[in-house]
Amino acid sequence: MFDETSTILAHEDIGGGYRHLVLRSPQVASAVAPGQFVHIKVPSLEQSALRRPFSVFNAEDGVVEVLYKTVGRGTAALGKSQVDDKVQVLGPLGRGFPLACRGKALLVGGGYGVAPLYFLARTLGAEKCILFVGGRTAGDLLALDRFAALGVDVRIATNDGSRGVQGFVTAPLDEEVNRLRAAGEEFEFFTCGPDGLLKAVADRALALGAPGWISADRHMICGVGACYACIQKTVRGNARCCIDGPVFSAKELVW
Amino acid sequence: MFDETSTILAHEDIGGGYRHLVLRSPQVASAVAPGQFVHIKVPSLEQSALRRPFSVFNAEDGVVEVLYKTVGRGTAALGKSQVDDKVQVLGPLGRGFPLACRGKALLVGGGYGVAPLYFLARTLGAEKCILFVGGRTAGDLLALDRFAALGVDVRIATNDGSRGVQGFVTAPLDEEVNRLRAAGEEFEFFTCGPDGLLKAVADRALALGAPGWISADRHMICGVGACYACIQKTVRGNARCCIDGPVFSAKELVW
Amino acid sequence: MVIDTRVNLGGLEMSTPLATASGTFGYGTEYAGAVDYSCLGAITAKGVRLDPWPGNAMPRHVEVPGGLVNAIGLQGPGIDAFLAHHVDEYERLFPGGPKMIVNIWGGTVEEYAEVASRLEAAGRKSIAAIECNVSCPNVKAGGHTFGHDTAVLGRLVAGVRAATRLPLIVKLAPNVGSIAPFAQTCADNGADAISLINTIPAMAIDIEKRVPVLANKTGGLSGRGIHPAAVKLVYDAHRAVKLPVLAMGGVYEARDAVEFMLAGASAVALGSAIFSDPGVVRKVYDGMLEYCSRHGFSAVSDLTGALAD
Amino acid sequence: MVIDTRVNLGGLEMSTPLATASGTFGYGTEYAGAVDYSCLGAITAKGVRLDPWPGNAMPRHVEVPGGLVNAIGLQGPGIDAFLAHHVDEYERLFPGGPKMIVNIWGGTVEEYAEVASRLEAAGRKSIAAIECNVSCPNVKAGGHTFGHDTAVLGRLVAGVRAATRLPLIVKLAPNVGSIAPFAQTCADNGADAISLINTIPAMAIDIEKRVPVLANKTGGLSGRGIHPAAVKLVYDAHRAVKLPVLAMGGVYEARDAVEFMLAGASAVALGSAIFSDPGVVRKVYDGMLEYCSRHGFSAVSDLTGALAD
Ligand SMILES: Cc1cc2nc3c(=O)[nH]c(=O)nc-3n(C[C@H](O)[C@H](O)[C@H](O)COP(=O)(O)OP(=O)(O)OC[C@H]3O[C@@H](n4cnc5c(N)ncnc54)[C@H](O)[C@@H]3O)c2cc1C
Ligand SMILES: Cc1cc2nc3c(=O)[nH]c(=O)nc-3n(C[C@H](O)[C@H](O)[C@H](O)COP(=O)(O)OP(=O)(O)OC[C@H]3O[C@@H](n4cnc5c(N)ncnc54)[C@H](O)[C@@H]3O)c2cc1C
Ligand SMILES: Cc1cc2nc3c(=O)[nH]c(=O)nc-3n(C[C@H](O)[C@H](O)[C@H](O)COP(=O)(O)O)c2cc1C
Ligand SMILES: Cc1cc2nc3c(=O)[nH]c(=O)nc-3n(C[C@H](O)[C@H](O)[C@H](O)COP(=O)(O)O)c2cc1C
Ligand code: FES
Ligand code: FES
Repeated sequence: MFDETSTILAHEDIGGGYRHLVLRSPQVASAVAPGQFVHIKVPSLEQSALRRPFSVFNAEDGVVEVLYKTVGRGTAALGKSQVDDKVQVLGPLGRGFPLACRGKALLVGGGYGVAPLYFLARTLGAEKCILFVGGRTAGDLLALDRFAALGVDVRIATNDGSRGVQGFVTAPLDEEVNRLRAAGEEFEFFTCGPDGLLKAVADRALALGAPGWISADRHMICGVGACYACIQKTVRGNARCCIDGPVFSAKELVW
Repeated sequence: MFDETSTILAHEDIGGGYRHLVLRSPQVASAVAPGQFVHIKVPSLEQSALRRPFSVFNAEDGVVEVLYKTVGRGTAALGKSQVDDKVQVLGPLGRGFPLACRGKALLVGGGYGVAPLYFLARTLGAEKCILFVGGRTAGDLLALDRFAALGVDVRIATNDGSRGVQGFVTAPLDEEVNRLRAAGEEFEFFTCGPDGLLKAVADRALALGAPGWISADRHMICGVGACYACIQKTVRGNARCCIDGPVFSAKELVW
Repeated sequence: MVIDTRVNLGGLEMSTPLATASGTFGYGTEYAGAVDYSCLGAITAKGVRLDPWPGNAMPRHVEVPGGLVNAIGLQGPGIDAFLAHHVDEYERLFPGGPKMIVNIWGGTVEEYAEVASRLEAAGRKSIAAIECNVSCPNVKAGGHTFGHDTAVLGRLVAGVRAATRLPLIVKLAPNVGSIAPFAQTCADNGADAISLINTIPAMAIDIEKRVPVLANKTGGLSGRGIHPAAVKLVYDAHRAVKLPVLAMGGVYEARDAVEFMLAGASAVALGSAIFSDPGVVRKVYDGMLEYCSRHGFSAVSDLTGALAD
Repeated sequence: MVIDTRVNLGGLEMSTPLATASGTFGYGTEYAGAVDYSCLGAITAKGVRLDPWPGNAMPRHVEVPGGLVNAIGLQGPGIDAFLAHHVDEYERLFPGGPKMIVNIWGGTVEEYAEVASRLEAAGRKSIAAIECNVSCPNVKAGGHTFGHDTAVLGRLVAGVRAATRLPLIVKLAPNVGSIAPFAQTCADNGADAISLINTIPAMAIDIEKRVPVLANKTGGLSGRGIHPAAVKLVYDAHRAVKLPVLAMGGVYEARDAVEFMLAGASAVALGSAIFSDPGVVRKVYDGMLEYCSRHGFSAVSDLTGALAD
């Protein structure tokens, strides 16, 4: 774990209320694994403000990328930082996804939940992965170009049908699962996104007896396991999302 | 009194740690008199930060000017505001200088203390005024060009002799006082600056039986007379610098 | 939707739920021009006692992160000058203006009672309620001990109660283990309302000079940073007794005032925030109304204690 | 000038005057890599009790202006797992590292005493002192009442004192009318030091949902905004009793730590500031040394109570 003084290399509004933040953070970049996150001190917030946790979207060549949605005062303030500004980045933090997968890796993401899945796909290898991504409308779908460039097979569902099939992302997911089962192929689930989606994926993993890797968001104070603020209930009791997670096995989770 | 949303028209570093702030504040500008002050909400400080009081250096045509020295976190933060930024300006506040003067007006200033004296000179008429201004070194002398443009007779003293006579400003002041007394001319003192200077001028006013108008700085909370934080001892008891002053008669003050 | 903004604070009828906090708003006239008085249901005058009082030596305040620490020390002109000068001027400037709550203090129960009865006897139109300060941390001989001993507090409240029929609000100290017994004591002895919170005892040291910043050495913390502590005390008091609560402490935005109402306040006072921004009075008022319409409250008073569970 | 950074906190020899505050630094290992441990004279472990304790439901914290309100509720593994797992790991990662102060709590005097005697009996190298938490606002059955009644506090301190010879620090509640009687009770019953302050009871309400933000409804306020209140309590305690004080509450800069020392602290703990910036430990340490050299103090311990008058 490093608390690295990082420099903003790029910081762009990518539409839909999302921004793409690119940081020069060589220490964090070389140590981070898919599913891990960083805890960022937002420069313009007051000294006592807590840090904000974000999944690592990509890490390569000393550079860490984050995709984030502006939802409150911290992300709004972060959005005002500019190229060349310095940002304290604490990381890598948490337990990420397993980096081996038996059979197909079914990546299921919603919103900024696709961020860690991109880094995962790059690590597992595009050919092993299918990304299932959902959103209300086409504008909610993030980083499709990056997944495409990797060569990942992408299946899209939008509530309004503006892109991909109309409806929930579980529809194309279930279709693929049925296909794989019919073909006798193995698969694992990897998911990050809103709680409803996580639950839907976890239920399928349990029902099908397939491994399910669920990345959960919990409000955090320290991000390193020191404060016990970020509790996720598990079969073994109260776990800390920041250090025992954020990725949990579907079998461990208690909803 | 107005709490006017004002626009910064100019904001320049004028050397020696001083800045010249020019605000479009039509309401305050048209109501303010020399010796009064404004209470400024520094934009980049946190919401709960107190305002900072500054004398009005000049007010004309809807514009209020301030000369200020960077001494702490408020003035440092104010220094970062830029042209076109909005600033809340509460004013005009306090009791200023009397606007009539029997005989010569001897204006005695040090540091940013010359600020209200400029506005005063413009109002009394340059021909009635002599400005005595002191500082450690030439760089501490502010707004001499403005006084010159008004046509005010300026007498300078610096501790290091880098401009004007070497020594304290009381030397040229005493010289002029002696000349005026010898000539049987009347005069009044008007002063603003460090406490030592104020005291020196007040002592002379009392000793000579001449009116002395002393502008005192006291740390303030409200600036409007509501909180009783800014006490100046007077012969009538505890007075509020912000509303009973900042200008007091030398005869009232208890040091 | 037209929202009914009236609230009743233990017999004090306020046209809006907003007041100003004692000591932050002088005698009600000083902010004329900068504060929108039409948003105020009441103003609270600075602490008044029987005789003139010089207050503490300077410096009397220091800015700290999240607020300020003050030790003004209750400087005031005494009850006679207050009535003759300050109340006169207030009534002249704001003839139909917000009602005045007079904050009072003294060294003995008798002094408090005397001030209260003189206030009632004066029969002034603007004077509508008495706020009994039993909790100023800045005067050693003053109210401090009254606020930390329920027996002493009970005698004080009973004594003032006997001296006046004006609505009687008791302003309690925040630095107590539990507010309930103090609130109960107020109720038991005839108070009409309580107000919470006074400043929290605090201190700042000038590390370069190695002396306390304030001449009085210690003072009281007010402002933004104390708000969460104040909400807790208001919540506890509201659940402990039936008395209405006038809440104050770090209100800088409408949401802070709404929070106080939901925690159980019947009215909310603005204090230190006015120093930074006199416009806050209007902003908080507008924001509260906006909140009420958005959440379907047709009367601001319905917010009191309106937590969902 | 070489500055002697050692301080003695009631028998606990610390190599520097800085510690971490309980509950903000886990069991001492979690911040490895981000905090400079060489600047710390001690770390304080999260509250330990006899049996495992689940803590409160989520949410357990909320950010507020100037700090945060938490109601973690003292989740912990119980003394056995603490010794077997957490102390082991700490000693493995930091064999010669800062000494460990173990913060303890319980529901009864007997429970506190049992934890204390088990800690001593364990004979672990790192465990150098016990901090008795009598003031956590988040556990109803827990220490809360101990901290607000001198008679009960006295029995608790005496009970724990009888159970251990380790330096015994008692962590007092900030929300009291006067700290002196509580500090005196600690002294009278054999405590070696006191620590001040625990969090201030506080609350935040989600006005959109109209529910308390925290599952526990109320919590404790920590962080920048509480510092001036903490300085006052440390100052009062230092003047009231001879016991050394471990000061904490809103230290974010070296000047805050120096202020605590001048007010009378023998050592200073960093808490919430570490959450925002783990580098604060190094910055505060460096700044304290810089202050000492600039002001001619050859030992940091000379700062304790060194006000000019
Ligand atoms: C492990 C992890 C990974 C995350 N990855 C991403 C990501 O890649 N992209 C992204 O856009 N967001 C991500 N989030 C959510 C992100 O942390 C929040 O959106 C952000 O903290 C909101 O801050 P704010 O000040 O704008 O919101 P506010 O609501 O003003 O924040 C108030 C407080 O709540 C916390 N908070 C608010 N929403 C969340 C949330 N959903 N999760 C955790 N804490 C929250 C804040 O950190 C802050 O302490 C992640 C969260 C976690 C726990
Ligand atoms: C009536 C009046 C007129 C003034 N006119 C001018 C002027 O024309 N130009 C100018 O440069 N300065 C003037 N000052 C002083 C100016 O207000 C302070 O320099 C300024 O407030 C310092 O703020 P800071 O945050 O930078 O300093 P800090 O020391 O960080 O401020 C801390 C606190 O102390 C107060 N404070 C610090 N120094 C002073 C001071 N000398 N007087 C009053 N309060 C102080 C601040 O307002 C703030 O509340 C005037 C002061 C008064 C009372
Ligand atoms: C400068 C100042 C003076 C005060 N004087 C009094 C007073 O005379 N009587 C009183 O009961 N409270 C007094 N108070 C306390 C306030 O009325 C209020 O309870 C406290 O400041 C908390 O509210 P706030 O955080 O909104 O300022 C004073 C507060 C300040 C800041
Ligand atoms: C998340 C959190 C958990 C805490 N847990 C404990 C605890 O277990 N035992 C205890 O005595 N104090 C606990 N405290 C109080 C701190 O030790 C400290 O007294 C308080 O936070 C004030 O210091 P600060 O403002 O520097 O954080 C906790 C504080 C926080 C913020
Ligand atoms: S955020 Fe502190 S333990 Fe997870
Ligand atoms: S600053 Fe408030 S009375 Fe002068």
